[in-house]
Amino acid sequence: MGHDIFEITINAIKLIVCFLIIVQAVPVLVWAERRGSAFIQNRLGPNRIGPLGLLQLAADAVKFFFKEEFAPANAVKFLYYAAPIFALIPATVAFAAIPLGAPVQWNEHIFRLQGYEINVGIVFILAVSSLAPYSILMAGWGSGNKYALMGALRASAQVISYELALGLSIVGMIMTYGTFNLSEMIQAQQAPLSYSLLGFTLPLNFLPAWGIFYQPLGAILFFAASFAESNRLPFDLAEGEAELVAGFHVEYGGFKMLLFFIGEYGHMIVASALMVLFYFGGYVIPGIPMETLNQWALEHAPDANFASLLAGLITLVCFLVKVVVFLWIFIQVRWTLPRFRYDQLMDLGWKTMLPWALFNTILTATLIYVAHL
Amino acid sequence: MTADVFLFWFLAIVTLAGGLTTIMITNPIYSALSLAFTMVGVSALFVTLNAYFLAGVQLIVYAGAVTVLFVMVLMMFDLKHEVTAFTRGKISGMVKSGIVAVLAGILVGSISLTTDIFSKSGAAPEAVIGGDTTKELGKVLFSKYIFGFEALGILLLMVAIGAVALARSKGGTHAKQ
Amino acid sequence: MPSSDLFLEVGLSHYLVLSAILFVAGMAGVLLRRNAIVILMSVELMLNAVNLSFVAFSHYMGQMDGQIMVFFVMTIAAAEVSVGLAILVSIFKRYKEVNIRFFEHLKG
Amino acid sequence: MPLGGVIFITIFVAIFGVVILFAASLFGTRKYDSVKFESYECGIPVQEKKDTKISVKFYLTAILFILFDIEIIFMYPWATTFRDFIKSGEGGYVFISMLVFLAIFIFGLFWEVKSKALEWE
Repeated sequence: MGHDIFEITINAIKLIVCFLIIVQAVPVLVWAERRGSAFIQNRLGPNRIGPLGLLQLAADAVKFFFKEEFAPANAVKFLYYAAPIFALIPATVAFAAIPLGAPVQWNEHIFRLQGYEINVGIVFILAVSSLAPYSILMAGWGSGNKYALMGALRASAQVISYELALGLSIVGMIMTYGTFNLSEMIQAQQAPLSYSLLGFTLPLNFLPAWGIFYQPLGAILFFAASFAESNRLPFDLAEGEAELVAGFHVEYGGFKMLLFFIGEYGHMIVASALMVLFYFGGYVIPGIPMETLNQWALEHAPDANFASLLAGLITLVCFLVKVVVFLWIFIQVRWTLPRFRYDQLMDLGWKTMLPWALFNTILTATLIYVAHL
Repeated sequence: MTADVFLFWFLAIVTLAGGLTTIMITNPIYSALSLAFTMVGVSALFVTLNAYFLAGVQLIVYAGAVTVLFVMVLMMFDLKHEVTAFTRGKISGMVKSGIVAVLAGILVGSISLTTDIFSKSGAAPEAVIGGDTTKELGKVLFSKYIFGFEALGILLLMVAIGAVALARSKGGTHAKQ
Repeated sequence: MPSSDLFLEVGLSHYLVLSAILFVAGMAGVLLRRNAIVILMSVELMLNAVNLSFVAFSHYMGQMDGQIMVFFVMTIAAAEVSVGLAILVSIFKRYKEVNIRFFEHLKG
Repeated sequence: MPLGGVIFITIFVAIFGVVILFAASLFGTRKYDSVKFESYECGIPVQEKKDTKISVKFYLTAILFILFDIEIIFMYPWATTFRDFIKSGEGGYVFISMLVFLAIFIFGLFWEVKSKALEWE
């Protein structure tokens, strides 16, 4: 984790902060979702407690805390309690691998604004998120309820089906950048945009070389698949109320329910962050290269350490703003589209998105090959 | 004791505990979950050996796919009450355990006898692959082992067809009552 | 290898011994368990142990071939599990039984 | 090595979860009766879940997922090294061999769709 005690301490703090970001984002997102849905549906939403209903979050937390502790009689106790705890882990571990801002240079130490730097970042994040079905299956089996079990099987079948489309849709992107490393991807997206094919070059200098301009189809597929991965509407078949009551967490309440919520919103945050990273330039401010920003920070800070810290914080804010935009799209979509039927969902995953992702891969490979002839 | 050594012993103990739980515990669901735990441990051991990409693949394929399949099948079968998890028959059980113990002894003994050969003939610590092995892996896979790669593609196709055929044999898509 | 270094210096033989123990554990599972699904799991455990020794050799010998082999082994393991479980499911659908001793009586 | 960090955060989150569930269990009213412990069943008496029919489709989907997942994993090393191969002049060879692999993939997918293995009635 580091070479000396200072570095180890800072790294441990960073990891805990990453976790707290996810935990703290959830009440804010829940509030945004309730206000946003009210706005979309021409209602008021929570507005009684505190300014704009903001204290509703605290009230909810207190309410959850005083809920009765209880497990159904025919539950498998160990799995029943382990499932919500395990629901937190994949999202947190994946989120900690995402670079949130430019690295900060403090004397001889370099601190990256991320939990840990992993040189096969994408594979790591995919691998960790592929562990998510366990929590669902444990909850479904542990509850000892047939609705929970049905919901868990549906949810995990959905998650693994869309994992295929998710995994395949980023192959083209990996090919474009030629790396698995997330930091190198951000580096690659800083240059101005230019298309080159068969010796001709079309410079579009007013646009940054973001992945979305090279991989529009891949970006759409990735974003759609990540909706399904985080069990959000229109893909929330796991908890189709009409036929399955609440899916795999029907027997859960209080803080156990809240932990599932944190896991679900955590997946949403990771998906938005990945979207920003892969296709929208990461933490770099559009139009302002990192050199300009560093120069500006040097002029406005007392010394190099603080200048680096300032630049890091600005990029962090920029990254969070971009992520918030995508989180809002998640919320907007949830309150706009109706739910699929289960067979439609599976058809979309296997027969529509997978072939299109394949097409995207072949097209990208062909274009890259032709461009280098 | 450096951090790397500590990490190895930690992971070794964790992985072994997972592996032993898999074969000792009588409830198959717990067996499958501890198998997943073992897979995660092995993947972490791959990371200590600098095989980053393989560690990720191990997680995706084994922990994220194969063991999920096990868990799903077990949940479908609903095998909660399994009275006889282990083989009956004391003598045959003893014979089998004895065979296993002998094999363990032979393996460990042969490893401790032959490691000197490897450390002398083979690589000095400098030759150990360090850093990013992912691109290297891709280069070797797509030049030297390209035929095996295509053959595996065919194999997977065959297995997909065979598994579908098997799953639908007799009795349609629903379990018989 | 001197015994004082046994715990302080991790080398190839450590990984090999670990992999051997895992392999033997898997083999014990195959021999001693009766549930056919658990037997398949034990086979997976054995394959994992082999993978570990492949990667260890690859690392300490400085060659990539071991890692490629692991790739292939993983594929074959997944194929084996798919077919194995498909067979088990179709047997279970007919006879409601996964005991390995029961399979001896299957004929024709 | 990032592994220490991964293990640290995993254990931290697990401990956090345990602590918070334990703390929450200390508060709250407790008024139990036998009905409360029954599984949720829409108001009717609980039925034994012995004969829960679960479609084999779920498991078939999982099998097909494993097989296609591995094929996708195989594309990852190719995707990272494709540009390097083009630079070293072996691009055409690798491109063709990958197209063959993709053709096998597409044939498999086509066959699964054709054989109605992916049909959810």
